[in-house]
Amino acid sequence: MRTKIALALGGVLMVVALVMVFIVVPTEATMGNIQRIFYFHVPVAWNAFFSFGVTFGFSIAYLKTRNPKYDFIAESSARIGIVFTTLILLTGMIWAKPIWGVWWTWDARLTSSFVMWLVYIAYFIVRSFITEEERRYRFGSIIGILGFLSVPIVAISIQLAPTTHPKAMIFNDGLHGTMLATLLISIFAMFVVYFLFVFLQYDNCKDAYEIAQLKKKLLKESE
Amino acid sequence: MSHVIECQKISKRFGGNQVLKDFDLTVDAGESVAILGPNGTGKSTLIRILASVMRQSEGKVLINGSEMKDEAFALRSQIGLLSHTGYLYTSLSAEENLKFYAEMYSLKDPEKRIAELLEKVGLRTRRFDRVATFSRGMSQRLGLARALLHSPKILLLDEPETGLDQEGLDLLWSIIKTDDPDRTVVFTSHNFKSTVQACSRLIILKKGKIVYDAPKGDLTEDGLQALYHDVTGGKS
Amino acid sequence: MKTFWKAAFAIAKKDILLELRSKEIISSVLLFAVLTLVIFHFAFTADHETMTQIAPGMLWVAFSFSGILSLNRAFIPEKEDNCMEGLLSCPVGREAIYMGKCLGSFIFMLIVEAVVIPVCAMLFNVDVFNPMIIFITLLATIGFVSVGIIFSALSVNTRAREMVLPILFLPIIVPIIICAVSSSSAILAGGTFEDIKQFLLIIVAFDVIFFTVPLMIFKYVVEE
Amino acid sequence: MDNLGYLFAAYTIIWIGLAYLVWTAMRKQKANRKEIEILKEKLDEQK
Repeated sequence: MRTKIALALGGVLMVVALVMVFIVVPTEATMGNIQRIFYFHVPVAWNAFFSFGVTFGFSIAYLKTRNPKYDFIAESSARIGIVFTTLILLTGMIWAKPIWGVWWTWDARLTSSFVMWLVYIAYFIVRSFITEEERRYRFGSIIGILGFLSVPIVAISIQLAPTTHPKAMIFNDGLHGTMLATLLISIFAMFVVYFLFVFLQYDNCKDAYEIAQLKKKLLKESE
Repeated sequence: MSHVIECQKISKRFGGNQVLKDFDLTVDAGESVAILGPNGTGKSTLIRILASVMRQSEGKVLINGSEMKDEAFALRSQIGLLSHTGYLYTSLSAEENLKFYAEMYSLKDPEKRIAELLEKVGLRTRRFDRVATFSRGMSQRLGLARALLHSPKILLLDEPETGLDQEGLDLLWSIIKTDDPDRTVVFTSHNFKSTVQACSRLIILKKGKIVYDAPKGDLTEDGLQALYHDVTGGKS
Repeated sequence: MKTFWKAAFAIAKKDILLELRSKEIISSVLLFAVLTLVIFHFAFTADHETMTQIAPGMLWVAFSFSGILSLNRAFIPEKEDNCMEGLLSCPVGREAIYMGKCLGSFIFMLIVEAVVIPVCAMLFNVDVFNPMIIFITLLATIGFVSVGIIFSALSVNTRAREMVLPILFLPIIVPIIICAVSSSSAILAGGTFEDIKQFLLIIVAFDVIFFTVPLMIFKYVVEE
Repeated sequence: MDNLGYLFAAYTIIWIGLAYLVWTAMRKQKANRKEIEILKEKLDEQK
């Protein structure tokens, strides 16, 4: 039932955000229309970080309590986290093309997202290697914890590294009026989409777990 | 005086499947408890939980009255563990293995204890040979020496007979008996002959539950075989 | 506290003894590191000027990949002779096992670095063999090994374990590589301690975080 | 592609990406529910 509400709310908010971005908010002076990607690029980035933070928290909870439910949440949150990060990279590249004429710039923010993406791709690949459930949840949590701790340090060290492209992607946050409003609405829209997905994916994980149990029971019964 | 070993409502889940469910057990000093049962009923899991190598999902394990969780260090120096493998590094020599574990158990005078144990398990001549060159019987006896290194009050054995012939197994049991006759021993096994000789109390498990628990009395090997089959429905 | 260090040294000593006996890690890893330098030479037939610029990067590529080879072997003795349960049943904290393994691998990495840095200095006559760069390398190796050991313990229990360690380890070790390479380059270009202070700070922060956190969660990796 | 083209591309990617994500999750949920029903029936038959 809650997924229905979240679906509706998410849909409405997304539409409102789109209307705001395309029609209401004035085009930014220096970068022109392309700057409008900003209003989705930043929310997606923040939501990605938030979803990996949730994974971090519930990974610790799983290690402490060994309750599979916590790992379901951690995994579901990481799953949409990876999708958000992929969206950051894609939109980042699309934004870079017109401005710098290249698809990829080693801009500090983009590169940090890319490394974060690599960490969590490894999170899922290693999880897929482990067939035994309990161990998969436990090792997944270990990676979820250490992976998340690496994100800030990676961001800082990339910022400092002289080789990367100095120009900041987004102008400083001198936002005002409708620009700020649009940003906040789209952040909230993304937030709702995040919860919508985690609710759904959590059920999927729980059902998959139950299916595995039922199959085991069937096997035992038939022996 | 509290029991040497006490399990209160021990449960263990691996992901989905429940290996042990509300398992209770008390063992007193000097007892030699045999735990039999078909494969997969949680015998090895129980031994590992008692040795604190594995954590129980629920329930309490009390060794000499104190809980493993709080007193892990003190209790582990009371417990010796021997499994199918002897926990030995095959590319190290017998002496190097025992020296390493002596340091891990922070023994006061390791030299004397190692010499004494190697003598006892009949491996004095093979002291400097690599464990890789040992026969199955010899490495199992060395594993026993490792388990007895810190002269533990409790000895846990998990199917020690794996890979041993009957003669090797009898030798193993005679060493255990002579080393410290009133040490508490808890062991799992599939070998009825040595079980009957070695145990003072018999427990049979089925699907993680105790279905038989009584002193050995005058049970013979065949008696045990018959008892085992009708209690567990024939699967050994 | 004393038993912690006693056990850790005992494990490190055992690992070194095992390694001296089989010489698996040292011979192959050392050769691999030097081979990486040779490959770099053929890949970048560059003049001396650019060579000094890429020397730190080359060093750390050699250290990273040879480090992964060495760290992949860290828990093999426990896995193949299945002695891990033996260690877990000793009256020793799981943290001491982690510490012991870190010490062992740290020493192996030092041996590799002690050979590769002078060889690199000689082959490419780049002044990498100076105290400052050695200090940076040591500092970075601490973080490198601390992360490597916990992922090695994790990967040894998974399928395709040779693959698991690199894909987990390399993204997370990016800060160490960036800071170690940047500070080494700065030193090579005549910089002083002042210029590289900020990089060293990050390396130290990384070492602290990625030693204490794995130390605390190591028991969840090894205990069923 | 002029700027607007890029802008349009970026938004479609975000929209389609998230919509596809949610859609597959919901489809998976239905499939799981059905499979659980089937397994439960099989189990009951056997008892």
